[in-house]
Amino acid sequence: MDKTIQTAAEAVAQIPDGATVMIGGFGGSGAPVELIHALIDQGARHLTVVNNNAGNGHVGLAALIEQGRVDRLICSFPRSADPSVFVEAYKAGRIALEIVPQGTLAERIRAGGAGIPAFYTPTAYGTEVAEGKPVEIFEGRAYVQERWLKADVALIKGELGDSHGNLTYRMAARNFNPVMAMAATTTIAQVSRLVPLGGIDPEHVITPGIFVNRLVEIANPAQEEELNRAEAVYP
Amino acid sequence: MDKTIQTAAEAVAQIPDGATVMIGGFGGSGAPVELIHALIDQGARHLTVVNNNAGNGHVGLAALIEQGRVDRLICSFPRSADPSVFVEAYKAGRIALEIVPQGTLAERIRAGGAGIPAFYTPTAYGTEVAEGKPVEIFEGRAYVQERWLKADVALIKGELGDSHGNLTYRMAARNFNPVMAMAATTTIAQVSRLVPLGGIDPEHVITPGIFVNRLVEIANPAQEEELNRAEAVYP
Amino acid sequence: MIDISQIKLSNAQIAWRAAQDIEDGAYVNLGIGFPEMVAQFQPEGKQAIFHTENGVLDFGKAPEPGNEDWDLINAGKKAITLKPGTSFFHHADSFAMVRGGHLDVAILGAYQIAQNGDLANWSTGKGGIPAVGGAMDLVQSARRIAVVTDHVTKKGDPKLVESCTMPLTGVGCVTRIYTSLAVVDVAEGRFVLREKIPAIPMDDLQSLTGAQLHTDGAVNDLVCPAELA
Amino acid sequence: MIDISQIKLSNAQIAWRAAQDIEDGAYVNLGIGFPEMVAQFQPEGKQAIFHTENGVLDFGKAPEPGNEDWDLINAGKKAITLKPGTSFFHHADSFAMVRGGHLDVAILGAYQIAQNGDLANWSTGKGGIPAVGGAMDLVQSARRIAVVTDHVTKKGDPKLVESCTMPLTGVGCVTRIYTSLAVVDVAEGRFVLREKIPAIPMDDLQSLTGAQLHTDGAVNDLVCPAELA
Repeated sequence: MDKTIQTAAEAVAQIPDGATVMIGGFGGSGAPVELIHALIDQGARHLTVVNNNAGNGHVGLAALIEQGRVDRLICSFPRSADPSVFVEAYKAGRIALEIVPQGTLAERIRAGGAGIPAFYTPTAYGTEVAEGKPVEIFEGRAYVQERWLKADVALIKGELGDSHGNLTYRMAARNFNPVMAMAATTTIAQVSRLVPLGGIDPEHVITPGIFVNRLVEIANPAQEEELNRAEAVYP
Repeated sequence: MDKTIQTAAEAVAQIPDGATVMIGGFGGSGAPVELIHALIDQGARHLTVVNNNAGNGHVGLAALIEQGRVDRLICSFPRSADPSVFVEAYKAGRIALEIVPQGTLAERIRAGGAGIPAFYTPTAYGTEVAEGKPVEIFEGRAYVQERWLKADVALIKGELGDSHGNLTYRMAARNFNPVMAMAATTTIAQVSRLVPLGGIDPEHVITPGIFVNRLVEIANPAQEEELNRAEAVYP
Repeated sequence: MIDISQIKLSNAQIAWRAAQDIEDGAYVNLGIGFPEMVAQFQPEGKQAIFHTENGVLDFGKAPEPGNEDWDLINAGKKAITLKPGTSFFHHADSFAMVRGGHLDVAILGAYQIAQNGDLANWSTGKGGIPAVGGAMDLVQSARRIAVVTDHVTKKGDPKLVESCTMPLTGVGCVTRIYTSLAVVDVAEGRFVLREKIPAIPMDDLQSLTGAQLHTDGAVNDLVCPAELA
Repeated sequence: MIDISQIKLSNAQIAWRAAQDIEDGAYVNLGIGFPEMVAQFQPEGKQAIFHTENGVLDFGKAPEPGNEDWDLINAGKKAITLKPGTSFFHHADSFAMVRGGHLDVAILGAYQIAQNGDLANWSTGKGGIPAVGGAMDLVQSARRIAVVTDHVTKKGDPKLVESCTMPLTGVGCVTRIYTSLAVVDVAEGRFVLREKIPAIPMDDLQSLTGAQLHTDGAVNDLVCPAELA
């Protein structure tokens, strides 16, 4: 069994039009920039994207939106240093937006991966974000029922990876990546370094290979923050 | 801030009669034997214990039950190589038993730690274990509503620990320990080795210190399986 | 009626047959006891990755006696070993793998299996101390739920039945049954016979089965290595 | 009416005052922007441990410019640093800390706070693009929810109000408000004035507040280090 793929282009080749795609990262940290760019090259359209943010500058998720490929975005915080691509698309009505509180977003994704179709949270009770959602009282306190969130594909960024798909992450670049890996039918990881099987201590594996379908080594991956400081544009 | 305590006796001194106590471990692996024995010495009675099993032989949880200190046990699998202590107490009506499927038990504990008062699971739907529980249909499939499980105290066993309570575990001794650490008002950890703050790589911390209130070093901790092979009895 | 004690498959042969269906690269959970034996017969060239619900994925075989580390065990509390690719995780993550549908196959034992796929394998319902473990989680969530079992009870009663009389582990969950006499699928509320051992006449097999055995295409011979008998 | 622009506390002074209430050993989350400033004023001898919802606990100060590692950032996407005791975890675990009530204090900014503790701080409700981030999770779950804010808006309208007119972030959640003029608790549906700056007369403070200010015992002088002005 070897889940490694040679190129980012091959790794994303099967993603169809209309797919729901989770994309890891919090701002630029942990964003799988090379996989996103490969998806731009690949051409799939009418995507629903799940990400904490809405892209920054003109690379990564912002570039995918700029190319008109995202019909709908599910996120918690569509702001950044330069959110102009998303703002323009949103104001022109080219992209739909579902705002989800950040912890609820993370938990809905984990629930998708963990086979929990719904759960209750105190978050957003009494706010417009919870309008229309079932409310239940437990021990005198009101909670909102939230539903799981699953995806056809997750694009994630790891640090080390082995041929079975075991992964580690790098510092705060971990963020949404491990839970998204659980919640997608097909999880595609880019890793900074492929190591031989056994090259990751069993105690240090963060995402066990069962959650990963394909992985590709992208040595020295781009850091979105640095691309933006250099005013990079993709493609 | 220093959460370390000198002795197991001091670590468990405050546990009151009637407390709900989660005890980590799966069979003997990960069972905090020294903390349980300190709790036996300490004398608290009428405890509700949450553990995957029901003790084995005459040490650890079995010894706590044998001393008549556990009124109620919440577990998934009250069987072991030598379950005679539990079996006798149960048949004599001295201990109440709530059987919870193992995955539901783990998820209820996690929910307690994560502020999720209830969730839905396919597990046990249509079985007597789910009788009386709310059922809801999501996307055509029936799910059972399960409630969070919290405790006054969690007794857990780690491998390395630092003064802020950051913990690692040893192999399959991890099991229920990290989720129980999240779900108790007071989490008390025994660790095989205290290390200086910074002695655990931030990437390798399994239980961040926020979930741990007190920890005590027990070098060369007893392994329940070995105690039982030696036919040990406590006290 | 033929005396099945002379012709029925051994547990090792049943386990061998179940192992033949495990796909290359499959993630597999084996129940405590008899089902654990399946791991010994994974065919050459097809790699299965084993999950144990106490938090280990991709583990190795039992260690030599005397080399056990009791912090490295499976759900049956038997010692296992590390191998390249092993990972550890906590119980909630372990059952996220289960409940989230990430396992390809779970193989369990059974007291009774109903033709609609209901499984009873956790309690005889006759008193005693109930103990469910992870079975109720596994049977509702793995992609394929296979059972390995004798075809009949020790008393000779059918284990494949119209509807279970013992407490259920899960409803409509079993997809394939490997017995000491046959391989039977559960399909659309019916038992569909796929294979039977050549030595048993069809009528006898039916009379040892508590519900109608249907066929859907050929019934193949169930032939297992004789050295496992 | 007194001209408050001359007497009101600076943001640094408000942050300093909020920091004085953080207990030794407290786990603290600071909102993006102004609340982040609180970390600079933690009193000597009282150690606070900071949590950032993107998955870091017990982190250090900002690095020197040029030494940023953009994989090591806080929720405001600003670079932070490691220190002994730091740990990393994923987003679901991070919000398990939040939602599970493991944080002692969260300190946030506000557009409006109602006397019942309702908070509006995520959307002006005037169009524009909504962005809630982690605020709705934090305000329902940390043990204490403190707000740091100017006492009035830039236009001079009260921020402490009878009931919020802007979209809510959370209901009945705020426990203490540190403003540019006063320290106000929310207790049993009322604003209770604890401290005010000596320079403002009580009547003027009330007129700049959109709901009744109650007292419950002494109102202390709110005095902050002058060098932070």
